[in-house]
Amino acid sequence: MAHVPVSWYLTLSAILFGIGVAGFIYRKSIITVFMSIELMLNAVNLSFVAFSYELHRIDGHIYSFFVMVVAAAEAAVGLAIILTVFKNRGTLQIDEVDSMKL
Amino acid sequence: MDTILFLIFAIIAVACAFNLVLQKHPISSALSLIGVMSSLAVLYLLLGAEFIAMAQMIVYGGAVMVLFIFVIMLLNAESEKSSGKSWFAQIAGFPLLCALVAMFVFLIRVALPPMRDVHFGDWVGGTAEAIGMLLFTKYLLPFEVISILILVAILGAVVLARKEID
Amino acid sequence: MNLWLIPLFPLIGCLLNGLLGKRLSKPVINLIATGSVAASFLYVVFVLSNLYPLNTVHAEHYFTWIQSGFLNIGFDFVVDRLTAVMLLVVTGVGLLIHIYALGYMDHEGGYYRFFSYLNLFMFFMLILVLGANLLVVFVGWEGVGLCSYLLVGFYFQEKFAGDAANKAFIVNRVGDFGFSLAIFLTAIAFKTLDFGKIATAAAAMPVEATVGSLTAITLLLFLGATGKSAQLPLYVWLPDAMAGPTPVSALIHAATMVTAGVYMIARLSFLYDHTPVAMHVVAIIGLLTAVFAATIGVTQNDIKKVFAYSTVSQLGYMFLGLGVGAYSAGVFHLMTHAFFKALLFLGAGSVIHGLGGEQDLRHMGGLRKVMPVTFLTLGIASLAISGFPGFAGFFSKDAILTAAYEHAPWMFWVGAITAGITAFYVFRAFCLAFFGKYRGHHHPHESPLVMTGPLMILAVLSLIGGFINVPAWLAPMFPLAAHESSTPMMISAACGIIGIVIAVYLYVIQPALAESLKTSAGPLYTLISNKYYVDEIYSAFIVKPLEGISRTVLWKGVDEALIDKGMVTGFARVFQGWGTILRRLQSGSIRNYATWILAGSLLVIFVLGLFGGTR
Amino acid sequence: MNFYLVSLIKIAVVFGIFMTTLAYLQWVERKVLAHIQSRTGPLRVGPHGLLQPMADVLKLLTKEDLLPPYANKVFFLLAPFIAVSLALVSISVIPFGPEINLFGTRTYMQISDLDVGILFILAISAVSVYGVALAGWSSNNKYSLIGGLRSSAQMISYELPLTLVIVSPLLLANTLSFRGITDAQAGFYLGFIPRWSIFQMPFPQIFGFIVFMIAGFAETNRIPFDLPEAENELVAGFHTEYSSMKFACFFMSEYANMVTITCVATLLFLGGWHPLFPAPYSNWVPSLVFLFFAGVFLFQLMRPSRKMDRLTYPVFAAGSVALAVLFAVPVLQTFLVPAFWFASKVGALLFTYIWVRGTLPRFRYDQLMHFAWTFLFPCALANLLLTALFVAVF
Repeated sequence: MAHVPVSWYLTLSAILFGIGVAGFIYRKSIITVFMSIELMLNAVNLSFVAFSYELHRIDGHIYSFFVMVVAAAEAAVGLAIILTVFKNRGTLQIDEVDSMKL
Repeated sequence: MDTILFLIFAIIAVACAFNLVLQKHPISSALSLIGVMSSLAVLYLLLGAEFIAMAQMIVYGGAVMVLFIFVIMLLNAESEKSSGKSWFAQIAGFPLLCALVAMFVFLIRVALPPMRDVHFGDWVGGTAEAIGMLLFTKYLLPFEVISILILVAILGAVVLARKEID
Repeated sequence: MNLWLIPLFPLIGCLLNGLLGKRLSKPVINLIATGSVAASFLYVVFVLSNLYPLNTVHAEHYFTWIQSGFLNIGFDFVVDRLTAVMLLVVTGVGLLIHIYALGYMDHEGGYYRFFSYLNLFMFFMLILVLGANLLVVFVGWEGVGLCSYLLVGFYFQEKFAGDAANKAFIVNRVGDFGFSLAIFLTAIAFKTLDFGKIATAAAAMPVEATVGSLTAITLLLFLGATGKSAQLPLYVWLPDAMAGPTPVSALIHAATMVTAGVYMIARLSFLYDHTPVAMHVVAIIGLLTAVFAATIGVTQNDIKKVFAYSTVSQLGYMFLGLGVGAYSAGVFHLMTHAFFKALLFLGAGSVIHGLGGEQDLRHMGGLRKVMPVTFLTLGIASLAISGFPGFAGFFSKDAILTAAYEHAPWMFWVGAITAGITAFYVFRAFCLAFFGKYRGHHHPHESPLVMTGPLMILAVLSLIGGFINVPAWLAPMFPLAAHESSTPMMISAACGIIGIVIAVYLYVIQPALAESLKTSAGPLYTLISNKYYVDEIYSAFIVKPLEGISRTVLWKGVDEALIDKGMVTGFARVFQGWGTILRRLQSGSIRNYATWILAGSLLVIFVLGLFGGTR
Repeated sequence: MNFYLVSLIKIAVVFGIFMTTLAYLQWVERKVLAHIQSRTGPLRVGPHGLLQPMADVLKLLTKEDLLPPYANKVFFLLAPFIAVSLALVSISVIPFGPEINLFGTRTYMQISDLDVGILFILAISAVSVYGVALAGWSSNNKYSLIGGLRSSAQMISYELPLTLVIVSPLLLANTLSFRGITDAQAGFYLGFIPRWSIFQMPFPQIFGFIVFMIAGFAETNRIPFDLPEAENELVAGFHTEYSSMKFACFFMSEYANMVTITCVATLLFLGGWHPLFPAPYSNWVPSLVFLFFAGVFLFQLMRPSRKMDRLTYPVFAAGSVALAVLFAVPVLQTFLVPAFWFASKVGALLFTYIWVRGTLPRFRYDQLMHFAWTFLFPCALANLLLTALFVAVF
């Protein structure tokens, strides 16, 4: 049975991150874009944990813990913002929300 | 055993991630994301990070994604329509994305030194006790700061939500 | 001993009155203002009685203020015998003037503001006196300058008050420039600013026969002193500073602040002892100022201006004393001068108060019956300043003139004649105010007890102040010279008496004669009454050219063309241009932004990967 | 291979007992409720309606499986599956007894001894809201949607006090493993007061236990917090559109959740399998209890209310005596007695659930949220702070 080196996990993390970026760029619903961000954060967390295993140190776990906490805070505020945007504009299409320009 | 488990859950994760991006409806995307997170939790367990695995399920699976689903249901979000805007993203997005993934793979395959193999149970560093010890000694200040951040986020969410009522 | 408490009380008073004064009632303001100074005075008495013989220097270190390279400047206070004299004079006379001001300022607007400033002045003056190194002294030095500015411009609604305040401040800049240069030079030469350390270092140095670094330092310090203490050529601000309220003139521009220069030179006497050239300059400038200001004083008609020029003149005496090496005599005169000059100003203030703001001598006269207390106390002060035997001024002026005689007889003769002129113009003013017929319109009245009380105390001090043997007290610091003859003393006393007699004769017995003398003197009188046209000369040679340069080169050239057009507008143009190009990037589309972020992070990863991001 | 074999046996045993419990829990509930309301409850199928659960299962299996035409089919099918599988999975970390010797292998009376078992339970309970929420949303029915929304909001809100209050016994026990927590509650004060968390010094968790139970009611959507399925306003809430086995799945998941939460309460607060009495006596308590039951059955036999009783009561009595004998065998005592204590504690708590259902009315929705955030949450926080303080000081 073949062994799984840590780099496989990192590769998985990179693939997930790439998919997350793709979601961010190509999806048009604010909520989906937001979820793509969460996907990217998760991918980064995976690499943190993988590096932790490689180094046999748990500092990486702490970082991913912090990432989770920040993600939770971000979700709370972000979704509140989405609610406000929806209330004010009646749309969740990200391209419709473009008044912040000259 | 390690390989099989890794492959199963890696494939699930990637499939769910693709599903997230490809699905038209937000709620399908949300469920796919939950799938990604759950399989990642299993991978964390394989990597000896049991606390993080459980935290992943509780925080992401239990709190964050429930919020997402709640909001999606509340707003009854529809499928998205395409628009002609964001020309730069349409044109440059894909090449850049390919470059990014290529760069990552290059870095992991070539630039990083060879890494150790993962054997489930070989190293279980991420116990709650170990993480707690580190969190309340070396990382005490970031921990407190992040607590304040959470508090601020709660206040922000409350303020934004209150506007909703007015 | 917690010396820091001494300046703290006035500071608290200042803050309380300044921040809350608008809401406080008058009695409370009075209590805070005078109470803080009284507390300070009592604490000074307590400290000094504890330290009494004061044979050694009592120093206190509070914290390291500046630590930079070799320079270690602490926030230190020090008390020695010289400081003791100054502390008592400043707090004592200050307290009396504060009490006096309660009556004088009773009807004025900005009551709390006035006392807040006055307390702030006390705070800075005490810092100046207590400071143990040049920088702390400089803080006090600048602080009192600020307070002087604020108080001279107290009636800021009047243009002349604002102008006078500006003049005082700007002229002092010149002196302070000298002072700060002196501080820099000291730091370079001695690697410290501490008086004690400078003294030991200076003692090891040879006396400079010609000009050297010590001479440069002392001359620059003296430049500072000429600014603060109104000596030639920077005296011009002091007469104008009379625009402030009279208690201010008494406290700041007669008794305390203007003597700061004298104090500073006495404190740094160990430097001056090594620089005969600088000593010479000090003596000559002092003497010239004394004569110069005294002659101007003869022709002035504003009672406060007369006394202002007299202050300049007396300060010249003090510098003469310092310059001829009689530091203790200078400080002695400083103290007696504080008593009688404060009294003169307060008396003048009492007259002005009684006449409802009238300051012109030509509109006074015959007030001795209406204002007996003022008459008597002002008389004592006039006798004291004239050097009438037995009064305070006699002893101190005599000490200076004796020392001058031993240094160079011609200086003594000039000084003695000046003493005569001093006696003449002081009694001229005195006689014009209190004798003859009343020539004014306002109904005069005696001042209240709160004003006459301090007058009486100061009168007593002017009477007996001469018997306080300050030179003996300061002998450990400034060795006493043996008096060889009493001739100079008699001559100067005689000069004073002659001056008094002439004044009384001209203005009481034969008033018509004075007028005819004035006309017969003709051009000379015009010259002197216009103060030798010094202000006009300054205006023509310094102020006007400066204004011209400012207007043409600095304003039109540098400010408008270079800074406004070139830098402000120019930069704005550049960024505007870039902005028009770059704003196309800001499409408002979040997805575009995300793509840009992606591109940027790719670049970062790429660069890191190329240049040492990995091992 | 012993490990896998033992694990399989344990899974089979636990699953069997668990499913039976779930089926009969419903029967017990109906019976108890009936008696509270002075009715008799199921009586027809089997003696005292004992076969009623089987009949129910048969009925549900044979019912028509309805699929609403405008429902989102995938999620509509997925929701009950998620609900029931998550509800069943959490039993796997619950320990029922101490370490025992099974066929020469030392093993735990527990499917899997996870170091972070309590976190696992929390994770599963956090995720289990999706079943309800998805069911509500995918039914494309406003009542269902409201039920689903209420359920998500309610479960998120009550999870906070629940989690906070769980931390207090963890502080006393200093571990996250259920086994460790239970072991920390072994022993007695003064020889007779059990060291359970609710009695444990320095800060007895009685208060925390009450808060936990209240939050538990809300987490399992039970009366008085069963807003997601409030029948008088929302028809049947999130499962209005469900029928047949899909409905049964929701039903089962609700009872499974109930059992899980009472198991957790038992382990955290009531000392798990540790007996109420000190060791030598406590081993004989089960036998005595069963003998007492046998006595009751025999006593009832003297005054049979129906004809069937003449047959059933002797059987019940004989069964009880057999059980009493079984519990008296020393070899079996090692694992039967702890299991008995565990089961009786869980049973008592389940009875409380049913009792409350029979007693209390339903909250209004705003009252529910208000209660969670302004009363229960501060209470849990205060409990945690006090516990931490006492633990730190003593």
